[in-house]
Amino acid sequence: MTNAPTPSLAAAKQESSGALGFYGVWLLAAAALVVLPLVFSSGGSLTSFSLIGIAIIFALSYNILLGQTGLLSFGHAVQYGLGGFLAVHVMNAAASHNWPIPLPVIPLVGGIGGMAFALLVGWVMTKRAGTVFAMISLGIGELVASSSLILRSVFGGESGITTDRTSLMPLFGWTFGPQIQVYYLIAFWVLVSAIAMYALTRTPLGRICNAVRDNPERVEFIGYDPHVVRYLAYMFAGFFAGIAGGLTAINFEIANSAYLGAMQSGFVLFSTFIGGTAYFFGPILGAILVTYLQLGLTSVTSVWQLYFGVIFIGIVMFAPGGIAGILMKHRPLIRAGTLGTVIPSYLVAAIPTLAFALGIILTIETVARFSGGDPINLLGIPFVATAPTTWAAAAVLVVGGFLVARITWRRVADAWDRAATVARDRGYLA
Amino acid sequence: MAELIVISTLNGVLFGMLLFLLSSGLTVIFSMMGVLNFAHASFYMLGAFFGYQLTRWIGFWPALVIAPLLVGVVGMGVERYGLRNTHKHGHVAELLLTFGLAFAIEEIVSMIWGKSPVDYRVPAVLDFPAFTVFSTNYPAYKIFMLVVSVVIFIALLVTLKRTRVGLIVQAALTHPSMVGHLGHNVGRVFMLVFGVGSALAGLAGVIAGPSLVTQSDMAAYLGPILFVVIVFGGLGSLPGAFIASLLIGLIQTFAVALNGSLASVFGPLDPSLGPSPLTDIWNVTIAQIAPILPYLLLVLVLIFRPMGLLGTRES
Amino acid sequence: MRRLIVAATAALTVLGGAASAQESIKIGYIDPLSGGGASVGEGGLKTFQYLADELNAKGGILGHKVEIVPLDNKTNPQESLVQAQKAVDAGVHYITQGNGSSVGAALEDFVTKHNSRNPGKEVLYFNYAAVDPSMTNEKCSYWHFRWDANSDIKMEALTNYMKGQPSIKKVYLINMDYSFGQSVRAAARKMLGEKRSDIQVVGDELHPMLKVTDFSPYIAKIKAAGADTVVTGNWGQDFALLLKAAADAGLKVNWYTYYAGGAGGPTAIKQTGLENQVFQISEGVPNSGNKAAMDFEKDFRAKTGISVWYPRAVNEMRMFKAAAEKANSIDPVKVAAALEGMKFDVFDGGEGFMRKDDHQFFQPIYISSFGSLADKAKEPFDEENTGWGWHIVSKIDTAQTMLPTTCNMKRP
Amino acid sequence: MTAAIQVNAVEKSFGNVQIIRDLNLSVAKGERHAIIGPNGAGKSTTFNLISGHIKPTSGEIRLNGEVTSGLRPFEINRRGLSRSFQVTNVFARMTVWENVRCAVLWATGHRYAFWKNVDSLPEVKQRTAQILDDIHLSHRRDVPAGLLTYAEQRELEIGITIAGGASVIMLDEPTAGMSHAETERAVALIRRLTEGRTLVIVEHDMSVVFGLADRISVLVYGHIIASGTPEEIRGNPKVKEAYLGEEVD
Repeated sequence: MTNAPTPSLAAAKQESSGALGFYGVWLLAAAALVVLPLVFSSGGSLTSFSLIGIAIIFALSYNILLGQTGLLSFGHAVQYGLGGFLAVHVMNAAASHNWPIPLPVIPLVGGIGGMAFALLVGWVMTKRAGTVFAMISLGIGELVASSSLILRSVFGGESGITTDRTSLMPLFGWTFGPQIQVYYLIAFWVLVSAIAMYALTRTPLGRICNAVRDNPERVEFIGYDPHVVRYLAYMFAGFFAGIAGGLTAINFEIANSAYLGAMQSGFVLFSTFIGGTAYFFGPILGAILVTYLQLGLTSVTSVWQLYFGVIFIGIVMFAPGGIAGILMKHRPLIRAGTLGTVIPSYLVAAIPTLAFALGIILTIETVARFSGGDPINLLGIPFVATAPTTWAAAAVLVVGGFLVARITWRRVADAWDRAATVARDRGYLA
Repeated sequence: MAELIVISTLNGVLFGMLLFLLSSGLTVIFSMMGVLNFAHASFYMLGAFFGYQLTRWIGFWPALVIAPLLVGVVGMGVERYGLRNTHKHGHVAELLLTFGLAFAIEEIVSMIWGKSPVDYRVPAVLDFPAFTVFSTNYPAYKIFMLVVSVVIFIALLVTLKRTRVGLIVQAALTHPSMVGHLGHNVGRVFMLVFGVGSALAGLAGVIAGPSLVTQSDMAAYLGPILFVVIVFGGLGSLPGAFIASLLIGLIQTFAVALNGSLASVFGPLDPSLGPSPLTDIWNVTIAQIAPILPYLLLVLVLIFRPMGLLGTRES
Repeated sequence: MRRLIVAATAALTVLGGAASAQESIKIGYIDPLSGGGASVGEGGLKTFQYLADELNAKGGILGHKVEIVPLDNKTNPQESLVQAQKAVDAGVHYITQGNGSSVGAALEDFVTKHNSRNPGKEVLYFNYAAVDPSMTNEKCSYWHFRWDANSDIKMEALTNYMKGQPSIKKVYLINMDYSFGQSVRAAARKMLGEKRSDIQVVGDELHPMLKVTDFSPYIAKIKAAGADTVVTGNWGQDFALLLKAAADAGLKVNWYTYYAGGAGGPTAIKQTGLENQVFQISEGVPNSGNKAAMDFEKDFRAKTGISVWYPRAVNEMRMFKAAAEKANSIDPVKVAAALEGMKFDVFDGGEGFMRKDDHQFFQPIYISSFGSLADKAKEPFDEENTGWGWHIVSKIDTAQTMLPTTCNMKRP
Repeated sequence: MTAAIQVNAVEKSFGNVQIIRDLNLSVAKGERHAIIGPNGAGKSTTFNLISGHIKPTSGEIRLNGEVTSGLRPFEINRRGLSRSFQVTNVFARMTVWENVRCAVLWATGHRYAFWKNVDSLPEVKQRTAQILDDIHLSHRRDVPAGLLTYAEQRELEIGITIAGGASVIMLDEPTAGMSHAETERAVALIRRLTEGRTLVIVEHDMSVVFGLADRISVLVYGHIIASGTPEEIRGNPKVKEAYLGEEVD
């Protein structure tokens, strides 16, 4: 998937040799999805993989809006949630009427649900981009979330609507009761959706979405109505968000108003942005990382939300391109063969940076656990929150780490400049 | 009926002014910098907690002055070390920075003051009923809040329209590079404005804290409605925010006062129809949906008049 | 002689259990530990950890140590399911949860499905505070046990008290617009109508949950309706703000509440000065007069810094131990069978029992009011350092709280 | 024969300020028409009116005989009119190749297609490559447009404008800010690329105007005071007085 940058510097050079690499990447992804649960077979990791898979589709669908079309939405969970609800209703109906619908097509139903809502409200929503769109999406999000508590017969109040995924027609002897079967169902849809969404970026519409993102005014003068482009993008985003919602409904066997809420919308914004919106694979990285953090951090620290905030602020300030942006920045250097000159400075900078990060963690945990709680376990070393030695250690790490890190990062920048100059000379960097 | 109208109007105006108190800072920041500050409600919360803490140490009145200043300093720090560096990446990045900040501030506050509500009380001087209408008391503290809101509105209006600082601020908004060339430090102007906006939020926190619940999740409850106010009134328009606050206050209050539902107007549906979305809608009262009316207004306004009531630009 | 046998058995179990003692009984505590509901969730966690310590100090359950595994669900049903799955994957066979009926319903559904799909790996769900009546009625599950009185039972108890109060003439209902608020409202209307047809329900309000910042308009309506009593299931900031607005406007009514004692509630009542006007229905009161309970309360407060807000959690854990000992096993299937119909002396005194039909625990219910404490010797416990505390106004016996169930229990 | 562009009695006011007064302009098919005039005369506004960027307060504009006043820019574009901008207006984050290709897509009939692979459309590929060749940017095809030099961006701007194959091309100061050599290159480029099409150009550089245009219109204070061949304009006393007298090249 790494050969999918939007502003690819070398897409054309790759074009001929790229086809093989292109299919190779997807085959590799498919193989990885198949093998993963065989390697990590505990129930816990299966649950995690399933959630990560759903998060990937959700984040990719969000990036159709944010990264591809430049639409900042604060209500993307609406389509996700409505897709989930429709999926649950269809599952229940199929079970009670004995419709011959196998479970694996249910996510498609979710997708249709998400798309139908986008079709309905999208035209007035996408009239304008920018702040107006952001605020309308916020308003629609709040409205739908609130209405879901009023329209009880559809949304089941705040306890939601439950379903039983095993009650549908079994397919090839699979009942989808065990999590492993659900995992493979999700993995299948992750692959299909990711390929479809990647393909979408390679269509005329996908390209024009980018053009609308960069310069909606100019698009009008090359024959396109940016409003229509945004509307179509919004529908596609809704469709794939609905698929993610349908999968969630299958995974949890319940749909409730929390699906539609601001938390979900914020979560997908987080994932997508942290992963990087400029590259197709960015949201995938973001979804993996954020879901993993969400599952893991909560059992390590009670103030996970603070770490989320700090990570997010850090990304916005220092790497607005997200993780994918950081990675792709090195691509010209790799091609020019000058990455090697940068790595030593990275290694040097890593030590004080790590110390600084540890210092921050120690400080946060010290404050969080000052009034009671387990001792802090940092790299196996126990620290007691009320002990002055802990405070001193934190202070030394933070201040010392910061000062040294600043110097070492300047050296990284110098090394970078040198490497980039060479890369530019060799024609790998504009 | 007269009683209901008089009391609802009074309540609506009081609530509307509280909304304005909260959204004035947000509007100032937006009108000046074009930044939608998601952390605004967090600054408001910081104000409330600073106010609470300082009230315990040195009393309410000194706290009323010092806490907003502290919040202003925090705001200036955020502008100087955060937003300024993010500015080059565009408004979305700025907005996301404040988004992350809101998360962090909430957790920091709950780390320091805990997650339960704190006992932040109305100062004794103002803890008496100011007047009574139809045997309903109006506490002096609410009148105090109203007065502060109006004073802030007038002061801001005068500052922005009549003083040199205001002119520079207005000019920096439309022609930042020009103002820069004229020898004003646009960066410092921005920092100051962000500080003032945050301080206003802080002031709102100090004042609203005792009247509402001072708790670490108070920001999350009020955040979205503030956006409704400033978008509804017109992004960047102070009079717009003022009018929008009043309108939203009144609409919500009157909606609560009304018991009507479709069922009460057209009679109940045939019970044989069973539960369906129609019966849900049929039986829901206006009072029940009162607090979500602002969002409906927001969506409608943005669709039909994207610049809001008194706004002049869309984004 | 009998003592000797007990002691000998105990000793044997300890010895025999030495091998299995390494295997502790893990109870997954799934409640909010971060975000909006965290203050409540943390209180619950402290309670359960204290109770586990208490059990472990006396040798645990059948020699097994009890261990509480805290799992943060952020009051989100989906997150709860993730946490439940995580717990099950980590070998947890008992989960307990209380906050949020939406979470409760999701978990009940989860254990039912999990147990039917994974025979031999059963999980029990001990519910200590989710009070949606449907959980022990139409949605009931064999694997779910509830120690809190559901909201209908509490209303039954409350209306049984109210019917003896001739001063109550006009009642106003105000509730949060979600399933709990709705069941409070529906039950109140129905039961008041049956028991005191002369009481007029002058208003019936549902407001969106946690969205209202200014309750003045609602207070204006209550006042205009001429109510003398307000019944509300509001909690958290919806309770505090409601009460503040009432005090501001000078509304003089009696408040019958479900959760006035929740975190922040006592502070709000003290702030508004509504002494002895706010009543609470609960299954226990700190100043209960029961010596054992009050000793427990004292020690609990000293160790945790909070009051015993969940006497039902005490019942839950002690009864769990009793059931395991009765079954002589910590196998969830056997414990569940032992719990069915089990009688138990509750925390504040009196007898309760776990009804077999629906796995709902029935127990005496108290109506208490909040105000200054006259006799510090008899009523030593205040709340949230306000100097005010709860004192008992009425005790409703177990028999007076019984309600029929529609549960059609599917037994494995 | 109908005119390519026909502007009849168009007025445009912003608030109380009238920018365009009784504007009449006729551009014949295949003609190279330059609009000149002092700064603030309303040249860009005229462009914006004809291309649909803003709507006239009154009056009528026709493109190839069809009324286009009141239509949206993309509707006008689809009827065969394409324009460039005075301030460079490209898709900054997309590569040069993508920029031109986007401009080709509508005209080649692919519109909003989401079922075709954009990389395997031979006619799109061929046409894009041809245009890149024409504007001498083939060697920069994979560079994001935002990273091009100024002159390159101006060339790309022209490339995007002509890519759709519109019959009427409007260029707004295409050589503004270019060096002498760059200007010469650009003029040759324009001449070649607009061969057989109608060209309307706004330009300050009189050598460009008089070297390129078949006809010239002089716009002063929102009104066309003269229209004619370069010779006629040179000899027109009104023009001399109002324009050349003030702002001799």
